[in-house]
Amino acid sequence: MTPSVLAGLTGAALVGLGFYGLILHPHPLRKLLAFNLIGSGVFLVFGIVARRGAAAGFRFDPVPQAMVITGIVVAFAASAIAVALILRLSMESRNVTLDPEVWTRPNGGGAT
Amino acid sequence: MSVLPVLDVVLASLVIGVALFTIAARDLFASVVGYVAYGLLLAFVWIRLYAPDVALTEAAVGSGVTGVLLITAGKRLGALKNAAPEMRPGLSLKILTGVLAALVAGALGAAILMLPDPPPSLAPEAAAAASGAGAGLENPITAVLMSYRSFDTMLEKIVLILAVVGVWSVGANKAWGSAPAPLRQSRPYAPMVLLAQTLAPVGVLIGIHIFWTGADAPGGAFQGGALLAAMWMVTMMARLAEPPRIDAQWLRMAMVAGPAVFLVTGLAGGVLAGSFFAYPPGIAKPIILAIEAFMVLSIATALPMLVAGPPSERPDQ
Amino acid sequence: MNELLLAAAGLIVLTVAIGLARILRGPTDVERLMAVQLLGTGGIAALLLIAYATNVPGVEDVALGLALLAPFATIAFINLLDADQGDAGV
Amino acid sequence: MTTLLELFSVAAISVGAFFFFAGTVGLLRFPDSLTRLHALTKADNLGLGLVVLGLLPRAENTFSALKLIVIWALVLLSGASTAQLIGRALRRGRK
Repeated sequence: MTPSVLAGLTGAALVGLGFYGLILHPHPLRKLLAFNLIGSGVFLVFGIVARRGAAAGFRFDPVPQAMVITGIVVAFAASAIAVALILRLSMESRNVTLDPEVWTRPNGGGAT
Repeated sequence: MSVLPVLDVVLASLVIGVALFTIAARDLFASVVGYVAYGLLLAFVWIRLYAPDVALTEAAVGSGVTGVLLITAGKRLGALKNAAPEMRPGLSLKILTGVLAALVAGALGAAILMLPDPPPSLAPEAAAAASGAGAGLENPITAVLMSYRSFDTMLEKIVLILAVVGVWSVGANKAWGSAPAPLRQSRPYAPMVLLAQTLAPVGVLIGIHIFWTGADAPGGAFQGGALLAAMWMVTMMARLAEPPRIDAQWLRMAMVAGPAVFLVTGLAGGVLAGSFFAYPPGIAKPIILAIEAFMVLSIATALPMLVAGPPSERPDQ
Repeated sequence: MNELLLAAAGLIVLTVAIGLARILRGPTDVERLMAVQLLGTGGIAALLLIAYATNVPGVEDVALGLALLAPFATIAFINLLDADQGDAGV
Repeated sequence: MTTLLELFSVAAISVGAFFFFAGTVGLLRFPDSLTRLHALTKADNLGLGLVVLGLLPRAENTFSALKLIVIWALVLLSGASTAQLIGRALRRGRK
C-alpha cells in the first residue's frame, strides 16, 4: 500500500468518525469538533488526489494542494461563526443545547 | 528506506486513535486537547504527502488557532454554569449511527481505491502559471494561489471578512462598537508575560520570513499571516495587549486591505494586461508579492478577531 | 547515515506516540497538556531529522513554525485552568 | 565531513533520541504530576537540543544552521516558561 492510499483511507475513516460524533454528541461544541474532523478527513482525501496527480516535474499536483490551504482557512472561519452563534444561543436560553424540545417547552428556554 | 512505511502505518493509526479519543472523550477540555494533538499529527501526514505548505497551514490554523477558538468558547460557555440537559443517545440510535458512519467511510474508502489511473492532473497548467507571464515564482502553490486561481484566493479573503462581520453581528445590540472580551480573565502572570514578550518579536520575524520565502519555497501569505495572527493572540492571552474596539478605523482598514488591493490590481490588469487578474509581464512577481503583503495584513488581523468573538460591553463575565 | 537519521526519527515518533497514552489516561487535564507538548517537541525533532535525511525542501520552515506554535495552545489551556480555579493573580 | 564530526553527530542524535525515550517513560511511569513534568522538560530541552547539536555539522550553510539554533532556542524558551505555568496550575489545583 502506498503512503498516499494509506493517507486516503485514513481520511475516509476520519470522515466516518466525525460523522458519528456529529450526529450523536448532544453538546454543540463537540458537534463542531466532530464537524472539523470530517473537514480534515475530506482535505486528506483531496490531498492524495493532489499527490497522485504528480506531473510536469512536480512531486504533486499544486492545484488541489492550494485549494486545501484556502479550504483550511475557510473551515476555520466557518467554525468561528458557529462558535459565535452557539455562544449567543446559549446566552439567550441559559442552556447549552440544540435540543428543539428545550426551546418549545414552557420555562425551558427561549427568551425570558 | 525500510523505516518510512512503518512510520506511515504508525502515523495513520495514531491519527485515527487520537480522532477516536476526541470523539469519545468525556469532557470538552480533554477532547480539545486531543484535537490539538490530532492537528499536529495531521501536519506530519501532510509532510509525508510532500505538502509542507499544507502542513504549516494545518499546524497553525487547523490545530493551533482552532484549538484556541474552541477552548475560549468552552470557557465562555462554562461561565454560564448551566449544564446541558443530559440526553444520552440510546443504544439503538448509537448502532444505527455507527452503521451509517461506517457506510459513509466505506464508500469513501472504496472510491479512493478505485481512483482512475493514470490520475488526471492540472500540474502542467500550474507549471505554466508559475513560469508564464514573467511570474518567475519557484513555488508552484503560490503560483496557483496568486496567478492560476487568483480569483478564488481573493474571494476567500472576502469570506474571511464576511465571517468577521458575522461574528461581530451576533453580539448584543448595545455592545456594538466596543471591544471583544479579553482572552484572559485574571491578571497576567510573570512567566506568561516573559514568554509573550520574547516570543512575539521573534515570531513576527519568522512570520515575515515565511511569507517572503513563499514565492520560491514552501510558505506564503496564508502561513505567514497565520503565524503573525498567532503572535498577536499570544500577546492578548498574556494581557500585554487587549482586543481592539471593533469600530477602530485602523482595524477595519487592515482587514479590508488584502482583498481591496487584490481587486484593484485585478481590475488594473484588465485594463493594462488585457484580461481580468492578468499581471503585466516582467513585473508580475513584485506585484504578486505586494498583493501578498496586504493579504498577510488582512489574515493577521482577521483570525484573532474571529477568535476574540463578538464585542462585549463588560470585561468577560 | 541517512538510514540512521530516519531510524532515529522513527524511534522518536514511536516513543512520543506511546507517550500519547497520557492523553487517554489523564488522570488530570494538565497531564494531557504535557503529552501534547511532548508530541510537539518530538515532532519537531523528527521533522528536522527527516528533513536532513530526505532533502525535501521547506520541512525546516515547518519545524520553525511548529516551534513557534508549541506554547500557543498551552497558554490558552492554562488561561482556562486559571479561570476555573478563580485566579487571584499570585 | 571528517569522521570525527560524523561520529559526534551520530552520538549526539542517539543520545537525543534516548532522552526522548527517557522522557516518555518518565511521563508514563512517574508517580505524580510534578515528577512527570520534570521528565517532560528533560525530553524537551535535552532531547531536541542534542538532536539539533548532532544536525549542526550537517547544515548546508550558515542560514540553516542559524535556523536550527533558533528552533532550539524557541523550544527552550517556551518549554521553560510553560513548565512554570503548568507547575503553578498543578500547585493551585491541589489546594
